[in-house]
Parts: sequence; structure tokens; C-alpha cells
Amino acid sequence: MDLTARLRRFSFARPHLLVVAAPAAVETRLAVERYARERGWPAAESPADADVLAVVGSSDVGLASTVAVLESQIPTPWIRVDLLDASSVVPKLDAAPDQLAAWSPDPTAAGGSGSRPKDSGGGEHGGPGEHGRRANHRELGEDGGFREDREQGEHGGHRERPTPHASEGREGAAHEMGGHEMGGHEMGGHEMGGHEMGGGHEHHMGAVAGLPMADRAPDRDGLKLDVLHVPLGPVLPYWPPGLRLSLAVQGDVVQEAVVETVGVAVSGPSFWDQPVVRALAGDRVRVGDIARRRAASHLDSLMRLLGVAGWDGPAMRCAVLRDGVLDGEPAGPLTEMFRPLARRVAGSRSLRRMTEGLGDLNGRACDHAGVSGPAAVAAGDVWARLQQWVRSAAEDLARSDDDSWVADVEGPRGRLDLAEPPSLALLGVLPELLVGAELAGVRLIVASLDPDLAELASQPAVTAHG
Amino acid sequence: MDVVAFWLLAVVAVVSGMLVFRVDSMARATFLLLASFLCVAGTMLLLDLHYLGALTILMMTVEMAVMVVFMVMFMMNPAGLMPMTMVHNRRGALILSVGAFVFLAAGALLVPWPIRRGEPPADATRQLGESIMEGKMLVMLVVGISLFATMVAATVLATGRGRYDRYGDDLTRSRPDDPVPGGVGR
Amino acid sequence: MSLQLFLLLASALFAVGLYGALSQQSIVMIMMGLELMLNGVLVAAAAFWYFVSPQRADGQVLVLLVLAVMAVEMAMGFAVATAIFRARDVDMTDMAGDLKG
Amino acid sequence: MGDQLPLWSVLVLPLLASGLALVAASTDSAVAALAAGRRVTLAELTTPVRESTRLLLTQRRTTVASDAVLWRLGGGGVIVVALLASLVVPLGAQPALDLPVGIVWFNAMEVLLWVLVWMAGWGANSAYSLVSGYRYLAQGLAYELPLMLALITAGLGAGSLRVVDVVAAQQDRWFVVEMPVAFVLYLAGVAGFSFWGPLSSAVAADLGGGVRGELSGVDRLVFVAGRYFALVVGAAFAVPLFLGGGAGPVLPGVVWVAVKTLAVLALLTWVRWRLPVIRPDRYVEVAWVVLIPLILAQTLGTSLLVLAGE
Repeated sequence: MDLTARLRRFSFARPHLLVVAAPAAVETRLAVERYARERGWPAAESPADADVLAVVGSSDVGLASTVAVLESQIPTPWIRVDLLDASSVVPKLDAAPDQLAAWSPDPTAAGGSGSRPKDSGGGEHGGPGEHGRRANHRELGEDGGFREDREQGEHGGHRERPTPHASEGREGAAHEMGGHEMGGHEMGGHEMGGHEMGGGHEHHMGAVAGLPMADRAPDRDGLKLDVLHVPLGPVLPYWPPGLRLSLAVQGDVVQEAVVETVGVAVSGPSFWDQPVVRALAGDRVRVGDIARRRAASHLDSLMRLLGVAGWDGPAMRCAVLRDGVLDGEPAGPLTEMFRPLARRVAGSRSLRRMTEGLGDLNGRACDHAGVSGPAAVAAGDVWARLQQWVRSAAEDLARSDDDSWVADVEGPRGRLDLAEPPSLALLGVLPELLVGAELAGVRLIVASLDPDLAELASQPAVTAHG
Repeated sequence: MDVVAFWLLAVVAVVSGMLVFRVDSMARATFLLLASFLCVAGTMLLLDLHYLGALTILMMTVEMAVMVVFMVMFMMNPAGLMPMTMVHNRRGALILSVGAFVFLAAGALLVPWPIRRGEPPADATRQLGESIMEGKMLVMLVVGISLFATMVAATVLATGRGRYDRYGDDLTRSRPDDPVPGGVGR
Repeated sequence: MSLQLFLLLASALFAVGLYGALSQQSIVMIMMGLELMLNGVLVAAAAFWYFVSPQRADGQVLVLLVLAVMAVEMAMGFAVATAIFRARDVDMTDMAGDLKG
Repeated sequence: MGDQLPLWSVLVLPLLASGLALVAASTDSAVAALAAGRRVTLAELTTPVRESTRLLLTQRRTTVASDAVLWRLGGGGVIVVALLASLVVPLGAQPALDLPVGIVWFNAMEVLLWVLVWMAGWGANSAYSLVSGYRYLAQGLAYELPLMLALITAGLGAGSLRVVDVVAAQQDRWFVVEMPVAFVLYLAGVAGFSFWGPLSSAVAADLGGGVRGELSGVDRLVFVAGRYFALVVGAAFAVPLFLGGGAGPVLPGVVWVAVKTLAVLALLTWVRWRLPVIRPDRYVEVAWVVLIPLILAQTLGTSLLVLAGE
């Protein structure tokens, strides 16, 4: 008995952490990431890989349905930790391993915060929510279904394959599919929590297991293939918090992208913009403070971009540096530390090969969409934006102990003295850049723009179509 | 031991071959076909045909891995989530194939096959290699050339875009206009 | 193990493949039937080599040839299927019936 | 078939593979700790053990409308195939199974991974793992031919497909000296089939862990362990092919095989931390336009050497 308990404590000493963060809760998220990095808690790749679900920021700002879906997907044992502010991070996460070790399926017994999956009995975890479901692959049943075929026997049914939605848009096609009995199922993707929990429902006949079937449309290569509706985000490794993309994909090529936000609530200026906003409001702000915050933001973005590119080592170094910058370490050592990293990242030929030609955003498009900041200066592809971040971070690091006063309007993602927040412009150009890209490219393009959704605080709901 | 192994492999080969046309899921059908091939490769290993056995495993695995891509791409209902059949003239096919089996099996059992001449060589692979590099070289050359021709012809047939799509109507574009750029950057 | 047993296995595989090739509507399923028939040929060739004339390499060469034929058949089959599918969105033989000459 | 190792040696293989896999995984966690600014302590080095017991204590998950048969087969098959491939790796002088066509056997087993990984991606009925399964196939098209030609080149140099003969042919000079291109492309192939480091786009973080994204509990453990087994067996097979097998002064052959295997693993780990993920859509063209001609030239060179030596 004692042996079992010790084994459990050993096993869950470093639980895998799945972070769901409200975009505005940057400071808390940074505290969580730092905690995980210093203690060696790995980040969970997916709900299936998670032990601790950390809800960062208030969950009643629209994260609730996301959290509910995740809760149904995480395999037991797991616990949920709600982190409202940075100071609660250390004590709450410190307690997590013991809670996990003491977890028991009976909620009345000791253990986690009463958090067990709702349907652990059926074992039907993994509703389709966060992870895009591949429903079926062809427009099954568009002609009334295959059941009839089987019942009528094999008389060699010369079923013409009807091609009703060849020219119709995908909305039309969406309603075709499943023919008669699609019932009240929404197409996947447009609505969180629609049928996600449908694992246990009685299903209609037109859809399988409550999941809609794929429909077809002409594709890039001149073939007419299946279209799937796959959501990306809001919970993925290295994904900007609060962003959600509803993608229509063929294979892994994006045909249509809709940008949505999750958990954006009215709050103060974004953590990353604070010094600039104060300067704009007329306060006297030191150059160093602005530069420091901007450098940390760029390092944060670089960390995510490198993580998406699958380069764990430099991504980790960026996180280390970012935390050092925010701790107020002196400029000299920081610059020294950054130099080899910058040389390695900006000089990497393979990284260049992997990012060139993706998400090209030229100067005219930037002006047109109102994009400013690093993306506009780079005026190029993912690789150009990465280079720009590296350059800009190096400059800002060098200035991070500058004590002079200055009026600077440049936030990490663009000018903050305009009517629209810079991240809104970034979100606006996203759909156009994403159409035609493959999923891996989508991840890189999003990471290379890295919109900060906390900047949208005054604009509660954003939807950009493309 | 060998006999038991043979029967096991033979039964699995035939049963999975039959199931190929019975299951609804195209993914499963492809891999049942692969199972059939792997069992046949196993019987070759029993006959001391090590090289050809391993080669069959290798080639058929790659072939089925590619096949499954096309199965999923072209077939309705590749995951078999709904019951379906897609056959025509089933009765005729059944009669013909049972007839073929009876005919072939009768031949196999009734024809007085010649007595074996000589023993298998110690190294069957060497025998094969020497023969295709000496007496049967022409055959292998033809095979090689036709495989190459197949690669070219299949690619031409299957691609929808030619060089005019890539380099422009007068072939003057310096960089091809591809939906996805390759890694070499030509 | 005897030649007869192997030939029985070969006939069974050939017959199953024949059924598939004759009864299926979809081009890819027909190709699976053809592959299964060739699978039977593989067994027969290997068995003839071993049980009849192991001193000559002809049986082995035949196996090699059949493997090559399978590869060619599959590559060309899928190329044609793709071309037809691209041209008219059809992957069933019955619907490409006008190709009959 | 010569003097084979006794049958019990088959039972040793999983143990040896597990040991090497643990070492490889520990090394990887140690590097990760250094990158994250932590000190390398015992807790870091025991990470693989802790992860394993953690997964044993975690629930197995199912997904809606999954193809459970193919999913479990794909997830569990990787480890089996890796062990089957390890049968022909000589431990010291003799492999557990001295097939006359050991090289082709290894190749055939490694190719089975194509199918298994695809099945694991397909079975979960999740768009991310499905896409990742296809990524693995696309990557297979890129690494497989150079890998095959590299294997053939080693066999060509020895004039035999039997692994023991390949070792014997390297008494004077290791093949890594004679055929460096083949060695490098063989290692690229190992990284490819064990989706390791730069060629790990099938399990990349950008799609939430890819083919293993929906696996949990013991299923995940078996899959991840199988992946490490494939890596270790691939590294171990480089030793008889290119590094002279168990040849070395003083120490017995088995020890030399282990030492050389660890060296190859260290090299692969270094590459993993040195390079970002190379996506298949860009790697395929490089492989066909650059790597295949290179390895063909290597094969041609080796055959000329063999002819000159006769």
C-alpha cells in the first residue's frame, strides 16, 4: 500500500501541464511557464497527454466551454488548477503533484478539487471539440445513404455520383451532407460545445457517432476532394492564447480560414504594451522600461515561433532570456547571452529553408491593412519577420538599461497611437495569408505574426473571414 | 513445425484475402490485403527463399502504404463508418471464381507433376543474382526500363500541371509558380 | 509441405482475387483483386521452383518479374484513376463505360 | 547457417534495447534540462522512468468513432517491428538470427513502420493525427530510397547481404571511411523512420503531438517506447554496417558494439538539438534532387572500388 503511494508520488512528481489562458492574463501565464520550466514540468502536447489543467485568468470570460471540452478529454487521473493571479501560481502548483498522487476516482475521497471527467464510466473521452475530428471522408449519404443499397441487395446499383455542390459554396454543401437525417447537428467548428459532448448521445443516422461527414469541393490540384472543418486552437502548444481558427481544409491545405477569439474580455492595456501606453498617457517612462518590455515580448514570440518550427533548444533559451529580461537583469549579460542565440537562429540555413516563402506580407499589403511594427518593417515572409524580431530584440536588449526619458509609440506589435490596436490589423491579414497554406505553414504564419489578443480588450468579438 | 506454420500462413492469407472484399473500411481492406501478402512472404521464407520473401514484405508494404492513400482519396466511406457495398454482378463473379478455384485445384491435385530434379542450392539468393546478371540479364534490363518508363508515364498521367503552368506560357518565369515551393528552390 | 498444398493455396488466392476483380465497381478495388491474383502467381512460382526445378533460377526470376509487374500495375492504375478522376470526377468502372472501344 | 547464438539471446534483445532506449531518453532529458537553464540532477536523468510509471498509472483513452483495431495495431506494432529488426543486429560476433539476407530483412521491417505509423494516425479519428500520419508517409517517400541505397551500398562493399559478412569485410577499413555519404544518409534514414529530431514532423508539437496526440496511458507508453526502440535498433545496426561491428582492442565485442551504438545515439541526439524540424513538403524535393544522385554516385564509387579490389 505504502509502495503504491510512493510509486504514485514518484510518477506524478513532474506532471504534464496543459495551460488554458485568457489572453489578458499574460503575467500569470508567464509565471506558470517559468514555474514549469524551472521545475522541469513538461508542457502537455494535447489533452491526452495532460495531468494538470491550469486555467490561467478568470474562466468566466468565455473560456468555460473550452475548459469543459478539455475536461472531458483528459485521461484520469488529472486535476484542475485555477490560477487567477501570478502570486497564486507557486503555492497552487506546488500542491498539484500531491493532489495527483492522492487522486482517486471517488470524488468524496481525498484528492483533487473534485474534478473528474463527467463520463469516465463510458470511457468515451475525447469529444471532438479541441481536436478537430476527422469525420468521415466522403460525402456519405448525400444520395440517401448506403443503407438502402444494402437492403435492396446487390442488383448492381448504378448509382451516379451526384455532384450537386460542385459549384455551390461550402455552406450549401454543408447542409447537403448527411442527407435527410443530419438532425440538429451544426457543422463542426463553428460552435464550441455544439455536439462535442456527443460521444454518448444517440446519434442520427446521417452522421456517424454524432459527427458530421466530410463534404467535397474542387481543390488546388484540380481534384474534387473532401473538405474537412478543423478548428485550430485555442489550446495547442505554442499557440497565441485566445485565438481560434476555424479552417476548411482539403488534405492539410487550407481553403478557408475564419479567425475567432476566445476569452477576450474588457480589461486594461496588454501587459506587453503597458510602458508605451503609460508614455502615451503622458507619464514619464524610461527608454529602458519600454525597450525591456518590448524585447521580452519579442523573445516570447520567438519562443513560440521556434517551438512551432520544432526547434526545442533555442525556444527554451528564448524563454530563459525572456524571464531574465523581465526580472530586470542588467543589459550587458543579457546581450551577451542573446548574441550566440541570435547568430544561431538568424544564421540557420535549415530554418530559413523551412520558413521562406510562407505568409508573404509585402509593404503595400501592410499599409493597406494598417499593419505596423515588426511585421511592417520586415515586409516579407515568415523568415523575414523572424529576422526582424531577432534584430529588434537585440537592439532593445542593448537599450534596456537606458535611463533617459522619451516618448515612444512603438509597442511590440506596432504603433499604439492609432485608432486600432496593432494586433487587430494582424488578425485582419491572417485569413488571406492562410488560404492555400498547409497546416504546418499555418502554424508558422500565425506564430510569425503572434497577435496579442489582449490588445483587443476594447473590441470584444472579432471575426475575420477569408 | 514447418507444416503447422504453412497451414497457419495459408489460412490467414486466404481468409484476409476474402475479407478484403467484405469489410466496409477501405483502410482495413488495404491492410488485410497487406496481411495476405505478408503471409505469402512467410511461405516463401519457408521455402528457403529468404531474399524474395524479404523483398515481398518490403515491396508490398510500401505498395500498400501508397495504396491506402489512394483508397482514402478516391473511395467513398474509406473509414467504413457506414455499411455499404459496391459490387456489381456478384453472382456471376462468385460462380466464375468458384469455378476457377475448382478447376485450378483439380489441376493442382490431379496433374502428375514432374519429380524434383536436384536439391535447392545452399544460397538461393546467389543463384538468383547470378542468373539475372548472366542468363536472364535481358529480362532484368527490360524490367528496369519498363519500371523507369512507368515512373515517367504515371507521373505525367497523374499530374495536372505541366511546365507551361509552372513557368508561364512562354517558359520565361525564372522561378516556377508552384502552390507549394520545394526544398531545393529551383 | 508439398507442391500440391502450395498450389492449392495459390488457386485459392487466385480465385478470391478473381472474384474481387470481377465483382467490384471501384477501380481501386479492382486493382486489389488483380493484386490478389498475382499474389497467387507468386506462391505458385515459388513452389514450382522449390519442388520441381530448384537447380534452375527460372522460378525465382518469375517471382521477381511478378513483383515488378505488381508495382507497374499499381503505379499505372493509380495514375489512370487519378487522371479519370481529375477529368470527370468518377472512380467507378461503370461510369467510365464510354471508354469501351 | 553457421554457429548461431543460442535461442535465449532473443530474450536478451528487448532488455538490451530497453537499456539503450533509457540511456538515449535520459540523455535527451539532460540536454533539455540544460537548455531550460536547470542543472542536471538525478531527477532529470530518471525522467524516462518517471514518465513510464506515470503513463502506466494513467487511463487509456478512446475517441469517438475511432478505428480501434488499426489504432491499437499501429500503436503497438512499432515496438514489435523494432524488435524484429533487432534480430539481425550482431551482438559481438553473431546476431540472434543469422539470416543470409539480414540487410534486406532489416529494410523490410523498417518499411513496415510506414504502415504502422499511418495506422496509428488514422485510427484515432482526429484530424491532427490523421494529417500527421500522412506526413509520415510523405517523409517516407523522401528518406526511404536514400536509406535503401545506403544499405545496398554497404552490402555491395562486402559482396554479401549477410550482416556477419559485412562485418568481416571491414577488418582492414571501416565502411564509414569508404562510404561516408552512405553512412550519413543511413543515419538520416534512421532519424526518418524513428521520426526523430529534424524528421519528427509526424509527432511535432505544431499539431498537438501528431500521431501520438490522442494516445494516453499504456498505449502511449508502448508507442513512445517503440519509437525509442526503433531509434536504438537503427543506431545499433549502423555499427555492423559502417563501424566495423564488434571490432576493437582489449574489450570484448559486445562492449564495443554497445559503445559504438551509444556514440551513434549521441550523434543523433546532437542533431536533434542542432536542427529544427525539416518538413516533408520541403524535404522530399531535396531527397530526390540532391540526395538520391549523391548516394547513387556513392554506390557507383563503391562498386568501382570492389571491382578494382578483385
